[in-house]
Amino acid sequence: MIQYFSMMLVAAGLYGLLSQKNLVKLIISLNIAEIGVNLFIVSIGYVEGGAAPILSSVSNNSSLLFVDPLPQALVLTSIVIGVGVTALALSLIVSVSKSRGTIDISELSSGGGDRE
Amino acid sequence: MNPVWLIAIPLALAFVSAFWRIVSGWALIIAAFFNAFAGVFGVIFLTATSFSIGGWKAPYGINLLVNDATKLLLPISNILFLFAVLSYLRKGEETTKYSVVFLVALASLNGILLTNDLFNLFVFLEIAGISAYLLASTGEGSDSKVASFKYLMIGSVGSLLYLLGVAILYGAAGTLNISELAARVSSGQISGDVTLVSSLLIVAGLGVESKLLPFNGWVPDVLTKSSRVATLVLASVYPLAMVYAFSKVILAVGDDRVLNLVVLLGIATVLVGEVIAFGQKSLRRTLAYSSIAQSGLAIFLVGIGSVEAVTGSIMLLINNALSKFMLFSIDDQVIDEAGRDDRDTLYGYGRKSPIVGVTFVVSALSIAGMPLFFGFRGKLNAISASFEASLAVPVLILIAAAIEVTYYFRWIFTFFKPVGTVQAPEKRILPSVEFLAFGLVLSTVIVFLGVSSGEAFTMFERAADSLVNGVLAIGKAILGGM
Amino acid sequence: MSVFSFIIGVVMVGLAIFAIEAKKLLNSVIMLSAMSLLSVILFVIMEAPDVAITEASVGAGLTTAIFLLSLRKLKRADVE
Amino acid sequence: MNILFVLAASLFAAPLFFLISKWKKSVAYIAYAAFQVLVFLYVFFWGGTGASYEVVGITSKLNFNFSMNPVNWFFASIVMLIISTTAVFLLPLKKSPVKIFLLSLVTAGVLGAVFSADFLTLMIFWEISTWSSLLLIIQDKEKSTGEAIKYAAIAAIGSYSMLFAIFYMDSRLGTVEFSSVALKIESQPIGVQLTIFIALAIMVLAKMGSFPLHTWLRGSHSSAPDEFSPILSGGLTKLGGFLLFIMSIVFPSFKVFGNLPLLNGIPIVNYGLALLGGISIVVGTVMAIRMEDAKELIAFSTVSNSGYIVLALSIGGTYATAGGMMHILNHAMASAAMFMAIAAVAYMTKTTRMHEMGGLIVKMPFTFAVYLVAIISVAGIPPTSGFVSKWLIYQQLVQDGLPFLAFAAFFGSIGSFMYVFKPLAGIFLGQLKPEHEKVREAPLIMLAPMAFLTLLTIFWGVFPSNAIRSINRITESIGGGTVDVTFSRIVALTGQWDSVLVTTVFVIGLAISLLIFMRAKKARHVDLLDNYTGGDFLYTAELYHFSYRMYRPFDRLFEKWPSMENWLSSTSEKIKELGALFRAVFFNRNPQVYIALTVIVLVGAFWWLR
Amino acid sequence: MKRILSVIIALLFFFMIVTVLNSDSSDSMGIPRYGEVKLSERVSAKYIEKSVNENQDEIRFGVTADAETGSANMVTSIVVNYRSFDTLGEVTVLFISATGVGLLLGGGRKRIGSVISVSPVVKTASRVIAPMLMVLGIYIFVHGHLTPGGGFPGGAIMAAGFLLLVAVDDEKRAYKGLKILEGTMGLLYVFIGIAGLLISGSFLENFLPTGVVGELFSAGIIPVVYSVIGLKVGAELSGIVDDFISEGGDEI
Repeated sequence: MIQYFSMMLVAAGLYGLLSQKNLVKLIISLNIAEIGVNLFIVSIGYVEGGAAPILSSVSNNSSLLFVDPLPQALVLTSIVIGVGVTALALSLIVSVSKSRGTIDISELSSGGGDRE
Repeated sequence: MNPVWLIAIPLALAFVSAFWRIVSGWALIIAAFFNAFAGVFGVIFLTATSFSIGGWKAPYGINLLVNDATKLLLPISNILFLFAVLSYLRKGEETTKYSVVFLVALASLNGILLTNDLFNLFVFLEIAGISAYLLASTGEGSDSKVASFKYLMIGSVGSLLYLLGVAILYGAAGTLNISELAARVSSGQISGDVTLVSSLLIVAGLGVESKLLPFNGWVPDVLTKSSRVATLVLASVYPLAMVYAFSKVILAVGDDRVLNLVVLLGIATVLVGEVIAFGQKSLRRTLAYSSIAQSGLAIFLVGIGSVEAVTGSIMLLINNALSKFMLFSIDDQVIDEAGRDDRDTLYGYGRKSPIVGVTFVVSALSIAGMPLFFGFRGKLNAISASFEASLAVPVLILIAAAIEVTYYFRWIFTFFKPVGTVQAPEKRILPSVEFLAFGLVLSTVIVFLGVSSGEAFTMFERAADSLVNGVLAIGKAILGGM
Repeated sequence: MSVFSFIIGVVMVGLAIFAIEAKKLLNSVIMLSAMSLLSVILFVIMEAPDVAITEASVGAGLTTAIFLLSLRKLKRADVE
Repeated sequence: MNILFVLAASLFAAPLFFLISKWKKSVAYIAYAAFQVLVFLYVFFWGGTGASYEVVGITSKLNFNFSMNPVNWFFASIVMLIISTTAVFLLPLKKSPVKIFLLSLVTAGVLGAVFSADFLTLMIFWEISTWSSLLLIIQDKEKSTGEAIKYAAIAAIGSYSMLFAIFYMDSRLGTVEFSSVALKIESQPIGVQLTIFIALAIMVLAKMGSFPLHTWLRGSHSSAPDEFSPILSGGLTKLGGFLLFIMSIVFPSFKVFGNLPLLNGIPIVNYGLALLGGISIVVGTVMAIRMEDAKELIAFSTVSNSGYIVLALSIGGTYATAGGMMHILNHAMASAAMFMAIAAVAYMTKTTRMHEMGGLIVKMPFTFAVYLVAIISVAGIPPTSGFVSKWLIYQQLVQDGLPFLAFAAFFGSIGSFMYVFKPLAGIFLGQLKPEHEKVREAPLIMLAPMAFLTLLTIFWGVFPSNAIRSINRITESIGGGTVDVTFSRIVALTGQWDSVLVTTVFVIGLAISLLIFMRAKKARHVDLLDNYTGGDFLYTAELYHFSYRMYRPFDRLFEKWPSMENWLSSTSEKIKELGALFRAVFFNRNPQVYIALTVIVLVGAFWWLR
Repeated sequence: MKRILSVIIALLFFFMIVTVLNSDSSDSMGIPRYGEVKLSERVSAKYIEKSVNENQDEIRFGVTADAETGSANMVTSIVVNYRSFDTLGEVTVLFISATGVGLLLGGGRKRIGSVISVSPVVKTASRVIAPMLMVLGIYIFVHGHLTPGGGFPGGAIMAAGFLLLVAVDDEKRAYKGLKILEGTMGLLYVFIGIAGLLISGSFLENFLPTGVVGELFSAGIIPVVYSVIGLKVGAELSGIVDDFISEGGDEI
């Protein structure tokens, strides 16, 4: 069920990407979709009744039932990558807004862009 | 020599030059030279195929794969990168500023060519992508920023889709090693929907970088608006790595039904690219669209998927890298000289500067696929392989080729239009030294590969074979071992 | 537990829509950070403490901060 | 020493000559001419040994195949004859290293093409000669690029349709060699045969400059360097004849297309091709009549003569085949001679516009004689070889009873009288322009090759049996019928032709008329621009030149005709519009559009493939 | 119109993905129903048992010695050891994007003042809290192989401390040392990898004794690498924050 919600989040992010005009909104939508994907990745590693993949004094031996640690490792990576991309995108937006005076995608596209 | 050096050295130097700005230019040169030499002498003679990272055996740890294709592409891409770097430092524009980006891009490109792990490929794609966004934003004026932002948008969406595809594939198959996945997919133990959806998502994700049609809207702006040295890298070295990654992954884990889609999209890419390029008035824009068409040509062959087809694909890929490098640096020369590169500016340029003219003719004829040049061999392979698909495929490809020949010849004629007696033989323009060197080397290579006999081409076939069958064989071995 | 995560999921989707449709950028940024905090709870439910902590600090914390800072920069360039 | 060696030599000669001419132009040019003559001699005397050679490595499974059969020998001799004579002819003209490099490449390409034994080899070497000739065309003249691009486009159309045919053959028959294709093609379904035939036919039409694809000839000739036009018209276009002849061997029409509907006993495919030939005869003639530039005029005469060749070789049959082959020979020599004459005149007077010249007969009598014989041969008047070929073609046409084609053929020869007379009158007859008072006869080195070609033309006009015997040898070697000839006469169904007899009559008549001309009283000599009596000023001098718009009334008949010239440009416009559309869709300035496209394609592909 | 289209497209995408969920069946491998993963079919089984290279009988917390990676936190063992190469790339991504932010925002000279005026109480409080946050971050990544967390959260928390400082103090700027720290840490990571290559034959190999699972000084290079990552990430994120709060400088 969490998988369905995560997919809904991805769809919502996609909707934002397609419908919004404001560049910051686009990045926000991208982040929403990212959260959805991360949730999905973790969810495919979840085992019913499995413990968190950490040996501790509580769950102290490896023959116990654990959830799949690999997706969590992947998600760690993808979260950090997401932050990096977001920061880069925001700084791009800032420098664009300085030179163009707008952050509306349609205005930006009409100016400059792919012209003969 | 362990190929991981090709990734480690540029990374280390990048970290150094991050805080030590003075040396960064030198760091870039050192790394480029090291990779060029190591790529040639260190990799070609390797006998081992798989190099584990962290000492964990194949399907569990990440491992680097060195097959015949890698042995072919690593030297070429690294040498081209070295050339680009040299002409970049010659330009001297904010030399130290972007060398970090170049270093990281170099490392990531080698990683893409080497890695044999889907998620690791994702990480390297992200690195390459972000450095590409930065390189794209280096042009003067705000247009390049806007172009780079568009690139970032579509690029992030693509990598998101790719990540989703990888996750789905892992959820089903429980592994990330490309070879093992290939074995599992080919053995048909994974349900059809999963392979279909995951390979669709992966096609979309990789298609963005390798300029496949609906995913490549960023290309023209980036290739025309960004600074010229960035364009050299983005137009010659990047496609090499990206299309290679595309073909490797799709041939390995791609669903057969998706291969049809790849053929379709590839041909659409070729047609659209050539038709648009036909109408362009500025040289650089023509080249941008033509490089779209070229990667489409290389990709639809991957979709056909036979060894012959992939051979043609690899040959066209390499030919495109070499020729586009020359063409774009010629465009640099022209812009340095005349300030603009539209047709009226270029009339008779080839007569003013014969060396530029000759290199232009060689590379343009090679891209257009005329005999005595390398591109012709690739095109022959491509067409003869394309008959394995439906009969419409070669027809469309040949129509596109006819259009391509026409507009390339129009540019050649533009270069050599007799400027008449009015401004008759005026001063000769001498191109820059490094251009002379690169132009000489590259056109010699193109002509040599064009006239050399069939034996020289077994290496391309071996590379293709290692892509079509080799990866899968390793995976079968792994599955057997488990 | 599943009811709990169901509610959280519904709320998250609602927040996502709101974040996308909000008129003021500031609101949508806040919605985004609220979303990622909720996702932290889901991560905890799915026995992924590492991811939860990382998401909480990096995703919810720093991303929001960067968004807010850049909004401030944009305000100074008085677009938005 | 076999053909491979010659090929390799001529390939490596190109850069060699280039380097030499960097050092000393004249040396390189003399070396070039000597090399061409040597190659011609080799080809002519040793080219017929039925040997064949194979060189590995076009692609993994296709190799180069060369053979030295009579067919190869025939065409190679013709082409090399033209090239070598031209090579001598161009010695006095303007020299440049690039030109000589490209000229040598053209030779190499043509040699490889005419000695090839499979379609791929033919196509590859043909392409080499094509792109080097493309680069040659733009060397000299100002206007060139816009015109040459047509050549590029049409050449691309032709060669890629041929490439398609080749690999279609390869995928269906597993071979591209002439001989084995000829064996395997008959067992193929009709669709395959038709596809291959038509694709190859497109190549032929494109490269011979015949009807639908003839538009490039005018521009390329008018803009090509004067010394290259003979090679282009007499040499390169004849390669199309070679391919057409090969096709008539490989597709023995009546066996392959026999079960298709027949029109007057000819399979509809061949009839259609012949029809195109007929149309291009008419079109070429009509357009040639309307030209004001000598080179463009001859270019269109090439169109109409290519029409003859296409017509003859595609209806097949003993006489037509022989006539077609003979016509290839004649037209190669005649058009080369004409272009050389025009080039000589242009070399002396620096112009090719007819109405800027006149009365040059008194200054350049030898050039005049060469041109006269050439046009007589093109018009097909005895005692030149041009008559014989046309006569043979008529024989076949009459025998098969093909009314329209026969009409076209006759129309062509009548019209050729009109258009070839125009330059004759305009350039050589009439009165000398004052600015041409100092013009002298062309140098000997230019006259010699022209004279050689002229003598050959007359020789084969008087003794056609000599040429026809060698053609018979070819047709025998491929198992076709032969035209029976004696020393002096050709025997056909509807009669026979005794060339020697006719020639003697002809000579006698000529002598008589010469006698009368001598006795007649001389005409009074008036200055061309003597407008004293008119009492007005000359603003447009060319209007006062009697050869300007000579056939204006005839012209008016055809003004309304649709011109194929616009066809290409309109196509390119359409392509550009399509490109703009594509750009608006796929490379829209708004990234959201292609993000949307991405997802749509994904989803659509999913529901499609699922 | 645009919105409706977008909704339709998004929904179609949603349905496309949903078709593959719960596609696991007896005859073909698909995505298992939520929570019903059979780990035995996945590579992670070996990660949990720490028996990738040689089979290990079950790992006991605080007892087993010299197991592979020797890290009690399996995620950490994957992130920093089994798939450490990914993490190197990840660090590089953050590094290159930090550099990019610096390039794009021009590494501004002058500082943007905070809009709201902060009461001295808050200032002093945050001056006290910030160092504690730093210490907390350090604690988190040092214990990365035992407890949840690790380099990235740790670094992020340190950056949060820095953020707190700059938020309350208009004059506060990142120290020049940050860049050097960032670079050297990255360099150190690569060197650890090369050391692994030189000492035990493959890049990033764990060449230190792994000790007893669950003790602080165990798991070989994992704590080292994680603290390197933590410092690096902290420096980078602080650098990004600093770039965002500064302005001016040369536009590119």
